[in-house]
Amino acid sequence: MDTPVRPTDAEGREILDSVVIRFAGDSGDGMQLAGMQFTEATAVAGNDLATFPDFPAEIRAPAGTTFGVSGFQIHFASHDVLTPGDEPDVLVAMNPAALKVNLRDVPKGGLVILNTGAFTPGNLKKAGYTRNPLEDGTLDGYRTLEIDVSKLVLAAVEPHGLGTKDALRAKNLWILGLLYWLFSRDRTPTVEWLRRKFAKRPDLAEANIAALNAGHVYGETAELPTGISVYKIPKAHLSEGHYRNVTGNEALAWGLAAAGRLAQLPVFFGSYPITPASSVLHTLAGLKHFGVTTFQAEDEIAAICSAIGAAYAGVIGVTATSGPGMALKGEAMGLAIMTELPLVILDVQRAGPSTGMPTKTEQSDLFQAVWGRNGDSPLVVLAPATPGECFAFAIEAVRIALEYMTPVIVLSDGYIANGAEPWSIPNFADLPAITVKFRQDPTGFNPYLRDPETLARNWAKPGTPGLEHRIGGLEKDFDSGHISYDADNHQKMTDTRAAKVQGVANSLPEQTVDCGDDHGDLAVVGWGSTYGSIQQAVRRARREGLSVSHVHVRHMWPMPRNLHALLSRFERILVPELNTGQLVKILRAEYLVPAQPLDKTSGMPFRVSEIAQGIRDALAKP
Amino acid sequence: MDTPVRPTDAEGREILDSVVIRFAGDSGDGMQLAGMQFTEATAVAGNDLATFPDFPAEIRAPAGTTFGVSGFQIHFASHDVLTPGDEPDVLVAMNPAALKVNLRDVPKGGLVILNTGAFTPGNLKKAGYTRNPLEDGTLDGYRTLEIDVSKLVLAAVEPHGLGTKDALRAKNLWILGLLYWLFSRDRTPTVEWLRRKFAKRPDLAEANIAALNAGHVYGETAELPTGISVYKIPKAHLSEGHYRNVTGNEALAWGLAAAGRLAQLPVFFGSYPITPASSVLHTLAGLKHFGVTTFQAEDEIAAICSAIGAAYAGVIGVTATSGPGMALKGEAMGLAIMTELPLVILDVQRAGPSTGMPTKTEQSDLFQAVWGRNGDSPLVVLAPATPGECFAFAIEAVRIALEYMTPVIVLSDGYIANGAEPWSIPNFADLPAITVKFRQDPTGFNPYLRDPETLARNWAKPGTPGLEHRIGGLEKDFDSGHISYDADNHQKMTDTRAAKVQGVANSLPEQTVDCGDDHGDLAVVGWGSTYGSIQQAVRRARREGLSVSHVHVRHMWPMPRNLHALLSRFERILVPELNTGQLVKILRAEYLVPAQPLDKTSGMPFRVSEIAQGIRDALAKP
Amino acid sequence: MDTPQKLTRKDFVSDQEVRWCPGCGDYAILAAMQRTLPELGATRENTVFVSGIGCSSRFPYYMNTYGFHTIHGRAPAVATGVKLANPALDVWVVTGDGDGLSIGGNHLLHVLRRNVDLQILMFNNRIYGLTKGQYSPTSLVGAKTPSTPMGSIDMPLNPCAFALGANARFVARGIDTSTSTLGELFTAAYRHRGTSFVEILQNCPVFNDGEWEAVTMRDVASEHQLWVEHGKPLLFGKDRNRGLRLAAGGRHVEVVTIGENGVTEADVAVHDQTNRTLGFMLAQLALPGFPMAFGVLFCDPMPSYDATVGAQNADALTRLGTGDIDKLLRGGHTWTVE
Amino acid sequence: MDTPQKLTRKDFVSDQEVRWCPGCGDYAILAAMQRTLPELGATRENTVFVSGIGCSSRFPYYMNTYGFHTIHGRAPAVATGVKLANPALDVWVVTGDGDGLSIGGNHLLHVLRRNVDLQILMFNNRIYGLTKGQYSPTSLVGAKTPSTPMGSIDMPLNPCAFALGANARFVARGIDTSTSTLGELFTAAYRHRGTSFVEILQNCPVFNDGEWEAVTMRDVASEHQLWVEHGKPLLFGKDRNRGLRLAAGGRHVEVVTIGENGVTEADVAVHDQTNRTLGFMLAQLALPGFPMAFGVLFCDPMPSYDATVGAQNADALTRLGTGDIDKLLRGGHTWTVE
Ligand SMILES: Cc1ncc(C[n+]2csc(CCOP(=O)(O)OP(=O)(O)O)c2C)c(N)n1
Ligand SMILES: Cc1ncc(C[n+]2csc(CCOP(=O)(O)OP(=O)(O)O)c2C)c(N)n1
Ligand code: SF4
Ligand code: SF4
Ligand SMILES: [Mg+2]
Ligand SMILES: [Mg+2]
Repeated sequence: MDTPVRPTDAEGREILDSVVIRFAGDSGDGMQLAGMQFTEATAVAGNDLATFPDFPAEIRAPAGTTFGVSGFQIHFASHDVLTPGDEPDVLVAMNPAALKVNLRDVPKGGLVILNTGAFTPGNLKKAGYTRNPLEDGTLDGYRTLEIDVSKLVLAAVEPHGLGTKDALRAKNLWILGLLYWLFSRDRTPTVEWLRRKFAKRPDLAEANIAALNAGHVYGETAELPTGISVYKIPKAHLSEGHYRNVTGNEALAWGLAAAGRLAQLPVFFGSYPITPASSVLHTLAGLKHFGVTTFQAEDEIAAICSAIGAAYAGVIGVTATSGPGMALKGEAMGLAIMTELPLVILDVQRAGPSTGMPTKTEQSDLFQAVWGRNGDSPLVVLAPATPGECFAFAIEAVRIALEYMTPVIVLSDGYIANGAEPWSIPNFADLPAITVKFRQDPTGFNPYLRDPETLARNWAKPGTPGLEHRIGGLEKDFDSGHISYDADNHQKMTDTRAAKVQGVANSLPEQTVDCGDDHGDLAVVGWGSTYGSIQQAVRRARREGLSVSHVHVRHMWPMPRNLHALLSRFERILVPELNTGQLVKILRAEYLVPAQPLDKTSGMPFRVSEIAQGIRDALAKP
Repeated sequence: MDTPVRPTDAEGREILDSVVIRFAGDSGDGMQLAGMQFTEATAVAGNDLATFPDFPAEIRAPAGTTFGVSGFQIHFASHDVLTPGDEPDVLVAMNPAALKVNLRDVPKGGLVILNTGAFTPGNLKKAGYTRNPLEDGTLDGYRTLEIDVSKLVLAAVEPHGLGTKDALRAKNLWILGLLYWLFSRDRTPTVEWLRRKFAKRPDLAEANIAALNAGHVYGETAELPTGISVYKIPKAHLSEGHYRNVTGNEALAWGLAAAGRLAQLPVFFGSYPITPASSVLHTLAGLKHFGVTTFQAEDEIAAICSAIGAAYAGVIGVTATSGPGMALKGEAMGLAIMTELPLVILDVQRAGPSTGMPTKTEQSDLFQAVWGRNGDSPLVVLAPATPGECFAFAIEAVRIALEYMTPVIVLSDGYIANGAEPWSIPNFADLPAITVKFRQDPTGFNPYLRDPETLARNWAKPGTPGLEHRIGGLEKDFDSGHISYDADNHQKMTDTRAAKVQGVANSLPEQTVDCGDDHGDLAVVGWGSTYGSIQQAVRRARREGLSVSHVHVRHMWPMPRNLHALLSRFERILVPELNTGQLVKILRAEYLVPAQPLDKTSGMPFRVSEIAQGIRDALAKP
Repeated sequence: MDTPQKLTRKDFVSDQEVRWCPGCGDYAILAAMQRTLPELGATRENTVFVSGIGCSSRFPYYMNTYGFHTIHGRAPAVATGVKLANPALDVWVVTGDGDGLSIGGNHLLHVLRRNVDLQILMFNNRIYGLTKGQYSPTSLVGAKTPSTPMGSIDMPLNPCAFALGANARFVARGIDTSTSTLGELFTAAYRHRGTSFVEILQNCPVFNDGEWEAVTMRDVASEHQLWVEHGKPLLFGKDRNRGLRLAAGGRHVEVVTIGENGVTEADVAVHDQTNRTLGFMLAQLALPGFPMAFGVLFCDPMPSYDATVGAQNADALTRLGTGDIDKLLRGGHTWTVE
Repeated sequence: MDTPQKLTRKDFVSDQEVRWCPGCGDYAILAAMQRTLPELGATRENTVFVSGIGCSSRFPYYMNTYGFHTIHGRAPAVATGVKLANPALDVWVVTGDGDGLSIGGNHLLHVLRRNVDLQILMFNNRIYGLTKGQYSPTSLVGAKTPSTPMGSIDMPLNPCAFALGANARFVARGIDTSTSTLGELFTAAYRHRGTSFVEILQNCPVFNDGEWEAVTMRDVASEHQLWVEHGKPLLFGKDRNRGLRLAAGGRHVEVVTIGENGVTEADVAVHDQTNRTLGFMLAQLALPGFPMAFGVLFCDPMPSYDATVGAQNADALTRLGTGDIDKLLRGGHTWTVE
């Protein structure tokens, strides 16, 4: 919420430009659900938005503890929204632990909505409060709405005859109702959704609707403290089109299904569940009628190996995982590289090393993706920048894999995977076709015959008469495809594998500048999920008159042909990354440009302010 | 053999400065054994030497085929020897396939010793000869010794009553006898060795000795063609000391045993066999009385995990493998990094990617070692340059692992692993002590308490009362060691892990210059097994008056503190590597120095001439 | 050995808040362990819990002993290293049906055949709890989960049958909430020198609630549970009058009722825990038609792997004397340059 | 289906020189396969051999069919992908005791329980051939190898018992040099829809020569080999007068001689290949004391995994119609900006 003195609309609602709300409560409080419903309602209301769900690693940690706090942040505005927001304007804290964990992020003057019913001595103690924050001045300087939601919910759903436990579960809907009122949102979609969801338990549906309505009515009727009114956020000027909200993992799954259709090939998806990649498997498991076969393997190695087997047999082989699983797949990636089979590997990165922080985000698998295998083992690496881009990049990955007969890694991360954004839905008819040529002709065939332009070997599908052949992980003769231990041949094959992957750059678009000029004092070079924060920080800096541009790399390996030339036109290069400096080293190694790192490894996305500060610091350096 | 006009000694033997001999024959012809015996005899004769065994990947490929050819090259001289030599002066070819594969490496004028008995039509065909090379001019320009060794051997061992098959097996000893005569070597050690080896089969021992002697006698009595005489290679001026031949894998194994003694801790070695690393396991399996426990695990992952478990329990945990196995161990390395346990990982590199060429050498796992894991997962990487250095580096790895509580990777390769060189045997009493401090005091204990200087966490051994604690792969609280998903804490821990590993550089020697000045026109920067070729090429270039120095990096990560400063004092930097350019990229990324690659990936070591050419090219560039 | 003061349950409770969902079967297993260890005379300092990844694998954090929460599926390998490095430790492995039988199946297989002296507890809830409910290798065909919306089609593994096929030398089965028998099984596992494998049926109220109800509910327990005891007839039922008879030729097993059709107790087979084939048959018994077998299905000790490693090392030491590095380096051909 | 001209052994011989050591047992297995495939009516183009790494795993290179020499231990996983991608292919897996039971044990376990329609041949030479002779998971205790100079101490796995514990639905055992029976086993494995597991005793003359001699030598064969056949009594011996009797209560098995001590053929147990417990018992029979069992120890078909996957996919297609990307993307809440 921007300024203290606010304009109002005809109905007396304060007009706001942009708002950040964070829902926070116990894992069992249904905050993700409330957040997601609020997101839908906000999208329908025509705002642009970005979201950031932040779960605990425990399935359902003991109630009331700080490590069990689950959060969902949404940023929505009448202009375009690039990040879920640095600081919440509104914090919903369903219990003391939620307050404890989140209050520090709320700027003074922010609105804190509290469920006082949960501020029991037991809960206060579990949250680590020695005194009651409602009483000890902790909340001084904030605007607060202290409501015994628990009590009000029980009263509201009483007529529906639910037990206390079930009744209390509706707290999130009560709060949602209140927020719908505060931010002028329509309840209808949520009401309909509840009816669908609880089709088999109409009593639950009605109880939840009652809670939703009760929250809304509370807003309408209760005397709200001064400084709190009903807000209106005008529609954003999104470009024309048909929109929906999409998360990165959904978009990846749909992109794969679309790629199968574009290539007119079945998709085989072998995967082993792992946070935050699992939902790609879940989504694809429901798309069997799109020619998608999903296979939950016994581990990550079997998953990638099954996908390699499927690729050998002539379909689109795909596997998906997160960091620890990627580490396990390295040897098998080498096999796909040596046998030059098309393969798509999705890595939804999480905070590491080792098991690390499974539900937190990071970009620390770039090195592993580009260089983390035995031997010289080049492959292609892509990185979509937003949830929506995941769709196009899944297709692009399949295209490259099939066109060049190579494994392709797509790097997403926990932030993109779970974060939602309005997405302009493409038309299938507008998507680029993918052409696949299976070898049919036995004359002169050997499996390592190459397309002279792409250097792709020809793909001969088992079942084709006359093309019987054997491939494997041993070095192959350039000319015959048989096993070869010849020295010159190994040199030639190593060079060929490298040249083939480098050659992919010929089919890539040139690197463009995402914001600003193609030369200047500073290029801020990002990749992946940091897009929004960098974009916003660069825009801000440019508004301040600084000569700064945003260059966002999406083709991580090989990199766009013109990237070196482009970067050379900047005095300085700053590379913000959610790791200890990986792209920055690749840029320095490849181009010998004096790129400087701006690193963050807290498991959280960049705040815009952090990048803004980095820009100022970079420009200030002598 | 150097010049056509040659000096002779008092006994009329031609005096040579240096000779390169290559033994080549079928896998079943015992060439490795002949080579090794010749090596021992040469060492005893006081020459410096280097060897290069080159096996086929097949266990025992069908007799007579080119892919079944096994080679062993030895370079020995009266001066110091750095490489096994670019080109053989003498080629022993036991069959047509051996000739076919190896003749191209022999310069005109070289001596080719042929077993004509094996030049049967069948063998010629298997070798791919359409005409008999003994007759068609193929050997024009070479000096040849054409001997029906098969027949002579049968005659020689006849009195010992062996079957033809067993008798023919002694061919290698017959040839050895001839070479002993040619190069004035003493037969006694080989005779003794045969008696020991065949202690239970005296008939075989005597038959082999008879063959050895027959070869020698043949030399003494037969009319050798002109241009072939008996040679004498004066003793080399090795520095004072007690010497032995040692291969890299032996030296690694012995170094680990010595490290255990120095640290006064048992050594636990968990490994899964893989070429060319297996012999480390084999050697250590015989060292149980050194407090070494070996464990052949079910796979590479179990191997490293068992070593991690052993390290947790308070002993020196070690694992060893080659590239494909390294790829599998990545996830578990992350666990050792996160739990900050001491661990030594030996990677005896081979030619990749994937299964690649298992018996060929390469240096293509550097990226994988430094950066090939999920998350930001720093560890220490070392690379001995010669077989002999493997001993000291095994000890150094253990020292760093224990002092810093970190995994340490030692990168060797197939060339170092199997190549032998005379090694000045150290005295145990002169080796550096390794101090280990186990935590004993329960007061104020938590597992992540750190030494303020090294940042090593304290090592608390199960079995110690009062230090019960839990560790694991999830992020840990900096202050308490408990699980933590806190954002600031993850940042701090990530930074701490990186700082700890970087801090290891404080305990490392500064980078020295291996040959030449500490400034100049060109620094040739190498690592690992390319040492000899680079050293010799640089010496040669310096003799030609070029301003070139050899800088050989042995601490790959972190790199020596002064490396950047040192490299900055050179105009140009050339980085010869047996890969597609890995150290060169790390140097560019770290120091932004314009290092240029000189790559080779043929599975074979560099020839001196290739590096010499690289030096000339680098200096010639504008 | 010194005799320290007697420990109690509380001594084995760590200071970490337990982070399982309310009602999770893991709580009962944890309680049984904390109660049993003092009874066994185990010490905190000599006890190590090693686990993989999963809800079940959080177990070590809650035990006030040494503990290592490793990576997914690898606990048996890590535990092997711990035990070989220090055989004096009591090493327990806690794993789940996913951790131990999916990604970790190979390590489990090999630790069982090697017979390293560990106690391995597999919490079998027939689901991947931690990753939110995908089916596991023990899930029954037809399981509808996020990854199998039309029902799973993989034939499940039977953990005890698998262990017996892997040449395990101690195989037992228990139930999360049967805490007293759980204590007895822990005790038997602890006493057995070698790898002791214990499958524990565990309820996951969040993702697979009631999976075991048909076996574990109090009202059906006596009819659906067959608790075996070495040397005792294989009897079950409220009145312990139902039993297993190995029919003609011994290849078929059938349920008989004593007193019906002339069946007497003599017809009922007697449990022989050293008979692997019998154990295999018992492991496979399933509803409907048969009760599920519990208790020690198989136990036939052999020297443990760690003991034999120790013996070989000691033997080498005796034969060769304490290794001398200088002698080692000077073995074989050496020469001196002066 | 068109009827192509009849293929012969030679059609299945590839142009690659065979690179095994002289005398290696793998040659005989290769010959048996090349002879059997044409008899089965298999075609070159629809046959795929998938292998891991090891001497045995070089097999595909020598077959003039499609072939994939993958990485160590992973052949079952790769083969699963091949079969699911194209169920019309005949997919064979060739693996060794190291490849399949050491590093690859987990994939073998899971492919067996899933019952993917593959034929898996495990060449068991009780040694790691390719890496020059270290002991393998099937090596007997005491094996002196480069990694176990004092003798190995790991209890071996029994591949067939393992497979039965893994819920395999077809388990058989053969001998490299018994090529005619090998052909029959290949045929039975090929005919069985689901995973067929065939252990083949194989001699490695270089690193483990004569390992199976006590069972396979011609002069002892009839006494030491028990060839089982469904529905036939378990008889062996030169005069086929020795048999297996399942002793009292069915839990013990003993060797009896017909005509001695009043034993008649009726006392001899009859092979029932659908009885998993019997198969398990047979798999464990070992010298001395018992003959080793060969032939189809167990076979009890169920719908194969690939068939069920296909059925589910087809079912989804019928219920939901061919997926439409535009509809998919427009499912759920959408809105239009103009
Ligand atoms: C290498 C790797 N792959 C996947 C995961 C994700 N993962 C964590 S636990 C788990 C399954 C756990 O199932 P189970 O062992 O049955 O434990 P439960 O939670 O049911 O107790 C999976 C797939 C991981 N942590 N690491
Ligand atoms: C990841 C990996 N680890 C180890 C090896 C080395 N290796 C190759 S084959 C083999 C064992 C083969 O044994 P087996 O499967 O019994 O085959 P055999 O040679 O006896 O036929 C090993 C350990 C490898 N190639 N890859
Ligand atoms: S998800 Fe299931 S197994 Fe995991 S803690 Fe919750 S109830 Fe227990
Ligand atoms: S090493 Fe043994 S198994 Fe391998 S090819 Fe030679 S004989 Fe056959
Ligand atoms: Mg489970
Ligand atoms: Mg083998």
